[in-house]
Amino acid sequence: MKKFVFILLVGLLSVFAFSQVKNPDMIFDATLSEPDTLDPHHAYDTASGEVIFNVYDNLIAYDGGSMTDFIPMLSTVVPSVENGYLRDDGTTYVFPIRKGVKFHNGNDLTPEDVEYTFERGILYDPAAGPMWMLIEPIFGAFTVRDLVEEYVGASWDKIFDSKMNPTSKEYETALVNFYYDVIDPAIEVVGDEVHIHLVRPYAPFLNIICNGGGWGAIIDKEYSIQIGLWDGKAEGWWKYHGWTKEQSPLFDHAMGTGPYKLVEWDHAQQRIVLERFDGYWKGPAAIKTVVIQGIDEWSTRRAMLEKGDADIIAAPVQYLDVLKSMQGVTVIEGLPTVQITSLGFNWEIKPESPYIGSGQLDGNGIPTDFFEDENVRLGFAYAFDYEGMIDEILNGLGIHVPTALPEGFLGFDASLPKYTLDLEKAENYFRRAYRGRLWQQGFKMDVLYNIGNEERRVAAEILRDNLAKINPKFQVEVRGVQWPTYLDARENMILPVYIIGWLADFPDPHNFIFTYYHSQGDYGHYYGTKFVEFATLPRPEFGGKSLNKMIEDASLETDPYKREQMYVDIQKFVIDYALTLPLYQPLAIRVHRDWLKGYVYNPIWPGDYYYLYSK
Amino acid sequence: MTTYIIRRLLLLPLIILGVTLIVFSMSQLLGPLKLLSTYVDPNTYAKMSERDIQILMKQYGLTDPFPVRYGKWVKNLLKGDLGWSVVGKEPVLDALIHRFPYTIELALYALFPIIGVGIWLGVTAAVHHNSFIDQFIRIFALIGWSLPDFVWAILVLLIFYIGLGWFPPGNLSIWANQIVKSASFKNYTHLLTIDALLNGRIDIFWDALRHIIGPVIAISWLWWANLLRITRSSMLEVLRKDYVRTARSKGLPEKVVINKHARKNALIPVVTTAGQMVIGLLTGVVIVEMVFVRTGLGSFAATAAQQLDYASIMGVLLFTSLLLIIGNLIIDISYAIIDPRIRLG
Amino acid sequence: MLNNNEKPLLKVENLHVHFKTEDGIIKAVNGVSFELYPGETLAIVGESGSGKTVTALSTIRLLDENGWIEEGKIQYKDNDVLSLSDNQLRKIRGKEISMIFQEPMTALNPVFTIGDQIIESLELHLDMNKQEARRKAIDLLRKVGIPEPERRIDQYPHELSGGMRQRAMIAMALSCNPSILIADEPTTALDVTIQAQILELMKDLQKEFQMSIIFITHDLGVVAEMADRAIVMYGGEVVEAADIITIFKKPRHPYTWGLMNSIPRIDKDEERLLSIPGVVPNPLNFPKGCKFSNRCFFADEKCVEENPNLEEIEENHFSRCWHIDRMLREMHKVKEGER
Amino acid sequence: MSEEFKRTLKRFFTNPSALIGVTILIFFIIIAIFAPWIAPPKIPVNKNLEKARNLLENYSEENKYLIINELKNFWDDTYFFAEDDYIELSNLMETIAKFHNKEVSSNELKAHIKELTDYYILNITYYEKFDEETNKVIKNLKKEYNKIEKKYKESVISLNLINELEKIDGEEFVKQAIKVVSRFDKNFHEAIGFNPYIMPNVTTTRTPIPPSKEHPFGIVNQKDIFYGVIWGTRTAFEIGLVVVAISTVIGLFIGSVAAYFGGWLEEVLMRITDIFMSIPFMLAAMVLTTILGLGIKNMMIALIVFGWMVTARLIRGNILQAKNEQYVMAAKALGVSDFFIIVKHILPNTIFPVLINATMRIGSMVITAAALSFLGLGAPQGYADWGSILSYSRDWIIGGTNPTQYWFTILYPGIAMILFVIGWNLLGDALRDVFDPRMRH
Repeated sequence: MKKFVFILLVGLLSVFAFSQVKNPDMIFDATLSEPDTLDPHHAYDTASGEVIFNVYDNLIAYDGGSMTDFIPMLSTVVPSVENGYLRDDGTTYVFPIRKGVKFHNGNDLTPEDVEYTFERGILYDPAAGPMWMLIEPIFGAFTVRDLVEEYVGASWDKIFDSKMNPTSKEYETALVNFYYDVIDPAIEVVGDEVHIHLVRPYAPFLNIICNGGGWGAIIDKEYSIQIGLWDGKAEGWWKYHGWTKEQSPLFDHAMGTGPYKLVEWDHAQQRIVLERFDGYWKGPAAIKTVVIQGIDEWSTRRAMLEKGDADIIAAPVQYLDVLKSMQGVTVIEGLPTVQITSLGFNWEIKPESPYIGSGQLDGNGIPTDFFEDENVRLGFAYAFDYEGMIDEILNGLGIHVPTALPEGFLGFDASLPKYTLDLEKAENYFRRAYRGRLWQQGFKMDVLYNIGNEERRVAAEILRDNLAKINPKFQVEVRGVQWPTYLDARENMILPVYIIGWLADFPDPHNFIFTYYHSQGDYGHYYGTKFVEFATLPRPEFGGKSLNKMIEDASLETDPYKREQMYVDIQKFVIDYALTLPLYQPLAIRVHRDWLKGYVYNPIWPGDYYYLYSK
Repeated sequence: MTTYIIRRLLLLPLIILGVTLIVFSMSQLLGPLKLLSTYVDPNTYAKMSERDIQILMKQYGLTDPFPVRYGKWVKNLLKGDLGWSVVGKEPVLDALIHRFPYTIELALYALFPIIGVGIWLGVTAAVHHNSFIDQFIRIFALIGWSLPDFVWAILVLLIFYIGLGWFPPGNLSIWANQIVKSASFKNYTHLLTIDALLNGRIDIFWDALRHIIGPVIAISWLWWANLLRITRSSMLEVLRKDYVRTARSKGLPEKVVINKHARKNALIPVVTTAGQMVIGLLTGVVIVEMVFVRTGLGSFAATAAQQLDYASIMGVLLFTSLLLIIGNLIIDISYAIIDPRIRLG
Repeated sequence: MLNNNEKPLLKVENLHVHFKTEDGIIKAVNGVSFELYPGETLAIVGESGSGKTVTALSTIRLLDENGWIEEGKIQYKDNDVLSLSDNQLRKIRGKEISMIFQEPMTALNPVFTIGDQIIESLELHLDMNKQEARRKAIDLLRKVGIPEPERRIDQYPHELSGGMRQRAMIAMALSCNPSILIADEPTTALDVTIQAQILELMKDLQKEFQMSIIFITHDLGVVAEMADRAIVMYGGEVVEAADIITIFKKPRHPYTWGLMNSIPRIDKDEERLLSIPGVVPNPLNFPKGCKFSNRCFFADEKCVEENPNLEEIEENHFSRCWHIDRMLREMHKVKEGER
Repeated sequence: MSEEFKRTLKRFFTNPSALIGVTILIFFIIIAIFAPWIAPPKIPVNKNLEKARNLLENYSEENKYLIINELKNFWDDTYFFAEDDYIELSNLMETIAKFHNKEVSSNELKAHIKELTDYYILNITYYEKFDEETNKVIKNLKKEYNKIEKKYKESVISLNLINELEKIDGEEFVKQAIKVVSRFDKNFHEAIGFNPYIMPNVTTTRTPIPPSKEHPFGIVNQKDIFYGVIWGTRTAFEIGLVVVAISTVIGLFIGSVAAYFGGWLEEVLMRITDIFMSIPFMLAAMVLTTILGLGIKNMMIALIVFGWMVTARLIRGNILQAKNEQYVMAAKALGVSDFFIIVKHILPNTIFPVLINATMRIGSMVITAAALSFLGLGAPQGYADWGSILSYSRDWIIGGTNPTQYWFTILYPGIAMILFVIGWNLLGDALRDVFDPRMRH
């Protein structure tokens, strides 16, 4: 009996050992995260963007890996002043719509689909969505709510009751008229063309609509109405406005013209399955099936790559050596990215913050306005080991940048002074701070990072260790918290400093300079009201303009050369005052099996473009 | 007994209400902002404006006071709506239904070796009380009992996947998954191995089995330790009983004395443990599911907790508590069936 | 009734039984010898801890795992019990020598019906098939006086009353028609009225089945009722042995005498009862000399120093005491309460 | 009773598993106690004092003034403002005194405070909060004054010590200088308040480094595993003992109150126990830890909140049994108070099963805590804790180039943990054997 069991076991095990199947007709992409939503007008993250990118087409696209050259897609022409499709001093973009393009359900692409797409996106405009990027150039406001409030002349809460019904007949009429007067004229169908009118010339507009991440994706009008999206009518459009993402029927459905169609989104396994669309207007893709699965555990991803089960995996840089030693695996290092990891200061910490010790300059904490003192900021700036971080921790996969503007962007100037690790300099600044008292008293504070982000943890620890080297009385505790806690702390202005990254929405310096250095920027906003004073103060460096004004003007400047110069000036200024510490611009690594052919990298793409691949 | 069960059934809603109240009040310790941040993609949240935050708070009803929120939650619960699972990206109820079969399949497969071997080892140890075999089994149990499950699970993965290549992580191979998800494959029970057999797909059956053996090995030792300790001490106690002596005095062979007279009595307390184990397995596989990337309730709960996805947390806890309560009830009833002394009592 | 010419059915010689405990080795039985003749009832009398149960269990080697027979010889018919293989021993257990125990509740397996437990023996020893065995079991149950045996046979022990359980136990013990029945305090746990019924039943059955009984008890009243002969045990030793009349009429050991005087008797009009002072000494720590010396009314230094031998003081009457004479002299003084 | 106690002790010490268990635990206790000597923490040093010490080691006449210079620099960096601050605050105290005598208006006092805050002698909050909480501010100012005064006195003493040094030479100087340096060192350490439980980063590379002479257990995540394992012993004891002790006390309280008083109180308490028991322990602990925010303390709170029920039930059962026993009845009849009866008569007789249970739970609590750390919910990054070190190893052990390359990342903390848990389990096992009534003959 025992012998029999043994033989049976051996038999079973040998079956297990040899039952591996290779899949020449499939790509398995083991990623880190699952999409947030597949509604192109709601998705704002790269995981969602990657799927949308492969399922939908935009009017135009980037030419391969370039961030500046475009090629026509659903529009047969890339509008420019030269070819006459960019008109009215750069405020009207004309897109002739390609014929013979079919959606996955067999419907033909029409100019009406394009018009519907843009109007639906703008009217939908969910909170925390990406649609501001289109609304800003077309209407000059950030949200459709602002537009409505301005048009109707009443606040949103007054216009609508809690169930999103207009509170009066007049408001209802005004809302209907709003569509006819504001939205409808901005995007028009003229014959086979779609015209989009901007409120003023806006240089990055083509970058925005060409982004594969969603907001430029063209959806099928008929299908959309059928599954319950906006019905295309002016009456009651507001019922289709601002849903939460799970309310949108497009949350896990997709109907595009792209090279792949969505087969299924298996939430339990964080798995997306795409299948080749044989009727793709450019000709069908080489690979039949694409599986994108979120696998949180690194060891599992690695193992799957090693066994050939996964073709592409997301890999943290710390495992570079391991990956490089693997057989049959291609590792591409040092791919540029469009993001910056930085350390920001809170100039006005809320006194109830648990992270500032006693809240006083008594050696057991920091005062709430600690970082308003530029000596402190500069002391911190010279206490971080930028080169060491990049060389040792990131395995060389990072760029030491002077400000929070990534390399490759207009206005980037490598010759600008960069902060370096210089403990003596730092000591000098610290000795100056608070008239020398800081040096004597020392300080205690917490630096937080979000758990799971090892780079940020290490960065905080480097800062901690160096500060202690300068003066052992400078004590920093590095604390890991969960992302929600981290964001909550930032929102409540109780974080003394925060290490955080910014990923470009579109490749334009405005997207970084405004974010980081304008007092209303997404990050500048968190420097506190004391920073508002600072940023609105007229500056001799800017010929009497304030920092805020300078940033605003730079974004409107149409002459690229002048614009570049303005950005350089802004950067010089922010370096002198150490407004934020640009820790590094990360460089990406790419890991896939050798047999994957046709890989093209574009830093602004949300992910892989499987249409190009073969095996 | 019957009154006891009726009493328990009557208390059931009260206890469930208590569970939800405790779990829900824990959410009070989080501010609305933290709760909100779970609904939004982290990177998106970092880019959100003040106004976006206000709108979303309202949309998700996070500004309401605690009793209102709890009332809403209970009302929805009665309608069968457990809310939206951020982690699962689907309604919580669906998320639970989709993940539960994976856990239950794992638990079922783990159960046979655990109970079989556990009881066998326990009885063997007791019969050979204080002998070499007994000591060996005790040490085996002690180590299993003292072994942190995550360390052992990693070692199993290391040995059997990386080293030998036998038992890969995950639920199914990709090719098998394609077939399982296709229209031609009928899901009768949602348990992969059983469905595979019902569909006549031996290859998929093997594949599913291959994926389940690793976690089963990882779980087994720890639970063996538990079960065999109880079996052993129960058996030792029974072996001292008069009726065992009676059986011997009748001239019954030792095998019959142990396997018939002693074991049946010794297993009565073991049944309770084994029953609790079934429930325990359903909720205690968190670590193993995480390490082996199995998409069951455990890994769902862990991710939900890590990301503070409160709707999912509530759902999982409610669901598992229900399992626990009902499971215990079933144990009590089966206890009565096994032990004739209780039946009429 | 006593017939020395007849061959004894069971012969125990110089039995020594030891137990291993955490606190050391306990010498539970020290050199006990006795014989059991066919058809007779032998009572082994003593307080708990005197080694009487251990002696009985030893005869079929049914000791707990921490006990062993250190020395001695046990002969059943022509078999040397101590040298039998386990298999051979099992043929004797239950079939030739069977036992009933003190607590019918715990001695019966609670998870099997009484029928199961009787049938099991029958199948094992008498090679009966299920139906036959069941029929026989019902017969047996009827014989031991259980009403409605057809129904009772399928009941679990806890569904029966104490007396019924003991009857069932007896039925089980008698199922294979044994030559010896060892009854270990079979009536102690029962009500007085039930006790009498059970004893009556045992007597009847003894006649019917022609068997010998070893009756273990601390209750002299029961001994008087049942036994032909008695041995009195104390501290793992036999202190007195004789036929039943001799024991009662002429006890020749202070312990036996003490026991006699502690039974309430209706036939004698006595004011007070004597009881033996103190408790049975810890077996780890027996007195050096006579084991009863620390409780004995008549003990002197000699008793403390030296253990007397079991002497045959008259024919078939054995006693283990230095001071039988003194005891006879001073008995009445003790009775009158001069202590 | 004492005879019984002796027998119990004897039984305990002849039990092999008790002996092994106790040995293991004593081993860990020794490690925990001597952690600062076994794995000395790197306490930061003041540069001036370090230099002075180095110079003292190779003392020569020329060095004397260099040494004194370093000491003076240290004094400067530490006490430069002490005298000024003391004078300023003394003045302020006078103003406050005058203010109490109504010689000075509150605005004048406020202005005086403002002066001091401008020079960062005082925190700005004293000025800002002056109007709202005048009395509290004045009280705090007095405290501030006391602090400064203390510091000032220390500064004077320190300066005198340095000046004294200048007057002496040779051997005597070295002897005195060493004393002064040690004194300053002590003051310095007090001022910085060092936390040895944070494992320092010992390398810059993040790949694990195999054991070497300097780091006998190797390095993972830039941390010395040896340091972590040694100091982690303290963490393990802390988690195990504190969690089990507090949850047991809570359980004892609830269980005994429920059992003794009975009635509706018992009903309510036991239903609450049922409710808590219906929530799966691991999941509940996980959720509560995340909600409270990560960290050892919060994890312990979570483990306590969901860890008392077994004790409560156990003690309730035992008490219900004991309650009807004679000695309790007797005490009650004598009119002894309920509380006294519980504490004096019932608990001692029912506590052993609870103690045994508690001993056994210590090990499993440490495992649960480690599992939480493994999931990233327990000890903070860099905290000396076995579970955390094991969680570092998780990616490397499978993520390495070959499976055995990073064996040391899992081996040492793993063994420490398993041994620790085995120690407690053996002890618990032995206690159960010893107190098991069935073992008594």
